[in-house]
Amino acid sequence: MLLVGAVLVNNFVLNRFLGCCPFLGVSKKMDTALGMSGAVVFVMTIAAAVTWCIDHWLLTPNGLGYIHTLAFILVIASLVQFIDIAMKRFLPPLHAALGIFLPLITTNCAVLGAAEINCKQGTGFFESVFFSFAAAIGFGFALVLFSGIREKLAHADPPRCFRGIAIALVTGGLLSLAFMGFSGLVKLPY
Amino acid sequence: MKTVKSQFKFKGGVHPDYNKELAREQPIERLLVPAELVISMSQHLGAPAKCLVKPGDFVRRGQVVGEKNGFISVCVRASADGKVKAVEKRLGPAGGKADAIILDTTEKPEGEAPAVADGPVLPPLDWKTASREELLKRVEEAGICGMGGAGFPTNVKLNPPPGKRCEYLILNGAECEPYLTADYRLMLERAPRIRLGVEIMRKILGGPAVRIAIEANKPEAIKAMEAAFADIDGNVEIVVLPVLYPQGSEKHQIFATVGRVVPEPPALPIDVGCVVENVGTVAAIADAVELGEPLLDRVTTVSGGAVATPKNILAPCGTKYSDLIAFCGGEKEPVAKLISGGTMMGFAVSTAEIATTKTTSGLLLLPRSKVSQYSSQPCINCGRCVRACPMNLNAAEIAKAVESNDIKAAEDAHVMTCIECGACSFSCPAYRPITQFCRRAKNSIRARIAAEKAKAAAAANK
Amino acid sequence: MTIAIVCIAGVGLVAAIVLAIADKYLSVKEDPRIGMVTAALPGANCGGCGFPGCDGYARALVAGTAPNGACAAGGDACAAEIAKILGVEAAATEKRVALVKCCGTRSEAIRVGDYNGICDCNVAAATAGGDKGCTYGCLGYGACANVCPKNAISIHDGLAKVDKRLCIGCGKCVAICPKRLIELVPASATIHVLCNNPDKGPSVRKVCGVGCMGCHLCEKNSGGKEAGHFTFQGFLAKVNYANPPADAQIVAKCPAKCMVEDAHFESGN
Amino acid sequence: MKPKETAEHYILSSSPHAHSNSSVSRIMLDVILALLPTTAVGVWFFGMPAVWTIATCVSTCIVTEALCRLAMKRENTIGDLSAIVTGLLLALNLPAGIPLWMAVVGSVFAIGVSKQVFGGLGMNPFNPALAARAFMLISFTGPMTTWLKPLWWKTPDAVTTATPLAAMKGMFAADATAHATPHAAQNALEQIPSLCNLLTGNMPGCIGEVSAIALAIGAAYLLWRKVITWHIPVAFIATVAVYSLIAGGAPAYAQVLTGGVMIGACFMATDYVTSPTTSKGKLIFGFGCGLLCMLIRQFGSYPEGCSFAILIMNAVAPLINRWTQPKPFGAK
Repeated sequence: MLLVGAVLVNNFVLNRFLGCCPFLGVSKKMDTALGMSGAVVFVMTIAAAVTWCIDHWLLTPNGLGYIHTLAFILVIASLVQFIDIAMKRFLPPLHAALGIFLPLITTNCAVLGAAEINCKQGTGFFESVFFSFAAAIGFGFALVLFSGIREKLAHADPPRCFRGIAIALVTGGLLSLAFMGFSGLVKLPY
Repeated sequence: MKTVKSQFKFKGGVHPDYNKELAREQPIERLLVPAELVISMSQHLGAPAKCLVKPGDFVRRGQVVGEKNGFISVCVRASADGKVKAVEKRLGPAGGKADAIILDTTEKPEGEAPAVADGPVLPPLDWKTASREELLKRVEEAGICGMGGAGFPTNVKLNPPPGKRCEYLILNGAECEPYLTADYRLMLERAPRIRLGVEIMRKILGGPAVRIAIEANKPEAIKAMEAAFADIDGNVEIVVLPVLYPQGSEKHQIFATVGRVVPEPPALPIDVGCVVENVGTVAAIADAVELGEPLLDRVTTVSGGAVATPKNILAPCGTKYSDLIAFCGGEKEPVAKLISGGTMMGFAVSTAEIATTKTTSGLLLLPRSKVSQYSSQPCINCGRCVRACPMNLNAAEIAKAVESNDIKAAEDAHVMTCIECGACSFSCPAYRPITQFCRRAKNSIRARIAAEKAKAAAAANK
Repeated sequence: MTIAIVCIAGVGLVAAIVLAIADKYLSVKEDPRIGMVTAALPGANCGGCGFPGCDGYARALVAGTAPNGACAAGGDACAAEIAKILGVEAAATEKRVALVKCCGTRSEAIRVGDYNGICDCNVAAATAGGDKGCTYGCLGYGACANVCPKNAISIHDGLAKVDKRLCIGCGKCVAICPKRLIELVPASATIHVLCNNPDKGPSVRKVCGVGCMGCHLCEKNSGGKEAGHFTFQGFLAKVNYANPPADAQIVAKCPAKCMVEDAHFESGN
Repeated sequence: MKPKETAEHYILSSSPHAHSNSSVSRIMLDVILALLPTTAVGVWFFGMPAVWTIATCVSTCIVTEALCRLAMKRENTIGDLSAIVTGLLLALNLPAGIPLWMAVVGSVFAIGVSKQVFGGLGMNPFNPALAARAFMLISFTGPMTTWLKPLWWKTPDAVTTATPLAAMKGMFAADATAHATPHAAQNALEQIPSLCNLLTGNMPGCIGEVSAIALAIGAAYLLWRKVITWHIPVAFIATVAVYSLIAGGAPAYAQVLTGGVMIGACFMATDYVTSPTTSKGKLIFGFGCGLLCMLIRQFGSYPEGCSFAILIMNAVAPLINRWTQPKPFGAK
């Protein structure tokens, strides 16, 4: 239920409008979209685990809830860097597939957003990780869907002033309109 | 010998208006040698022949004027006596330029009696006693290539590479192209010749089973072939194919007759044990062996709504279209499109000064009312081309990819398997030139592969 | 407040240390030149060079599988810098630009058919040899303009024209033209023969009002055969770009009007 | 001096030189013809308001199409009749009594935002009529769910009424708690029109979605003309039926015959541009539409999920297309 809720109903991109930058940036080709989705799922899940630990054991005990955004940015940024290096060393094939997307995720607001939502809701560790994982799947799902449409749009011939990102935004809007249909499908606690 | 119905139906295909009634009842007529012949060195698939004569030379009917130039190539013989006026690059029907001999047939070779029109050129062979090699050599000497349209050198086809055996010899009498009736008339009028050709080819190929494929809309041809083959021994069947374009395509005919599927290029029919030959080619082989008559003339259907009297004409190779049209009484109404071949796969040409070749099965003069114009409307994704494609390709995707210059995507969509039958463009409600898009993709992929090969060769030389 | 600063600083410090250790012990050794070349490239990741991004091109350059100078965005300066890094000389050649050797506009060259199909020279040429009477001439369906990475080619009055200032001499148009009538010529050359038809004068005249007839007048006017400013292929004059003619007077004297001074269309913007 | 040219040229084009004579405008005309019975029934049941809505949508679509093409400086495409189809489909998906200015806004959205912005017919990723309907449903929720009562509807005193869909939605829940409140389930069942009314369309709803028989006649015509294939409608309707059998609630026939399922399956989901091309893809597409439609009906916050389901599947169509590419003849 949580999975369906996070993937379809409260889709990060289409309902919360988080992570719009990669949504528009890397959705031109299906292959890159798949790579990006993989990278997001990977990073978001790990980031959720790490940020939960930081929040739960370091910030909250010290009454520092108000600076968690700052802390998370720092942690996520260095985490991505670390994953990048480690992956290059130990999992070269995976790095070849996801590598160029990793630096892009450093500043992905979806990752930060998931961490924020988790700590706001005060959910448990596994629930947080799972929610982040599901949200990332939802992000990836939207990204892949969108890239499919954009590949199709590559053959379209819109008026000159709408070419490129403008038409992508219109499409994104319509896609989000379609996803409105899911509203109420699953009642999430948040 | 028995007649059976085809048990295999391929996916896709279309039903164009056949319009065969225009020329179907016209017996084959012989055209007298016109005053000028244009004999191209590139009448077949593969390397053009090497021209052996120069302006001012006199040539005799049947004399070799173009030498076989490579493995996939055949020789070219003069179709009539005459004097070489010039040797120059001439436009062929397919749009390419090749060396051609301009022959003035009003000037005969000096000091000799005028040649007999149908005199033997090569010594006749007794096929029963001649060896396989002798017969193969004769097919090669006679300059025979596939007369259905592609013009693949027949001696190459009849000589499978080592390790491959021909199990089925398939005779292509489908003639699924609209308007054309040349093969049909040939089957009616020269059935015994075709039978003789089959027996010779059977000997060359080591006794394969024979399948004669004819579309169901030609009952007389089926009857004529049944009569001619009635007393033949061995595994011979006439397979009646359902009326469906492109039943005459090699791959689809193999599937329809024996149920075998030729894999994607570069696989050839011989890889599944089949050799397909057009009925015209078979008759030409019989002539070449029994009469010693090389391939010098062929039957061409002149038809279409704008010609005065549609006819099936036996004309020397190299006859200009204008001579054929004049023989049919000229134009009945203004011609909007002149097509060499049939309407589905033929070539539109810009002038009637182009000459016939060994592969010219038809010449169509279409009036304005029969010509549909292509447009640049967008694809509406209706999927008719996908359903029509006999090769089961996603033609719409390929066309869209090529339109936005994405040749790579077209290649990924298997555009190289396309046989350019035209079923997609035929069925497109938006009148998009889908076949031409495929052709464009294939051309640029071939060019790229050739460039890569050249680069690799250059690198190897360094 | 102090705790906050300490915490953040602590987290940052830990992260930094971990990263530093990771970088030292986990990083994969690469040819350092790859990084240097990547830095020298513009970093636009335009893909114009045919490689996936600047990084891909840099790797190919270092591996020696790609020619230097394929980066149109970076231009000569970039090529020179890369040459310095790789320790090879940038090929010191004169700038070459594409020249379309045809001046048979719609008003001068006849058409022999109404072409109906895709707007692309290669397929148009495969359809009965094209709709232009002269089978050597420019069809004007823009295959060259489509492949030009710099948009230097445009179609005017049924003819492709190259803007000399935009052309980078990559030769893509030369390869794509089905009539093989585009040639790379030195940018400094100003006198050109804009014809590609080697046929005899009368047959050229039948299809085009401005086709070269091979009358050799240009050769005579520029000092005769010995001067060597022109070569002939059939009945077609060709400028010898190794030794180009300098006297612009011969242009006016060309009876076929297929000779021009500075054929390069300049778009003015 | 230009040499002399022959006056008449032959036309040069690549093969084939024959054509099946089908055309885009003929296909669109077939769709319009197929929608006529439905339109007639809608007008018969809902009277003049329906006529006004249809006329407004169709004319606004045509005008918008013409203006867009004019603004884009492109060839006018009214002749392909696709704007009329969009206008008609949108009108048939609206309640009869909707304020006309809303119909105008919806039509402009359909043609302007969801079709011409992408370059016109063939380029739009979403069905224009459905996108406009979804847009209107979200923007004007009230008027979009205020149903005019058809003639002969059994509650003669009210001008407007609820659709059977709302009742059926309750039945999913009612079914689950049937033991506790058998009375409520019985009540809900009574809200569903009789099978006869369901088939003829004598029930509240959008102008065009009420009469199953008229829609079936139109669909049969399209199938006979080979404008559509059976895959999408059959997969769609079968999924809806099977789902409602499994999930319980209202009877399967009622789920199929009410709301937008019939018009959606036969006319909206079969829109060429926004559905997959291959047979396999079409089956998947139809299945997805049916499943999403029922999910939204059962769990979603909107009573009707048909248009949203098709819109979402429109978005998935490129993916389906990509993964159901036909295998070439002879390929391994």
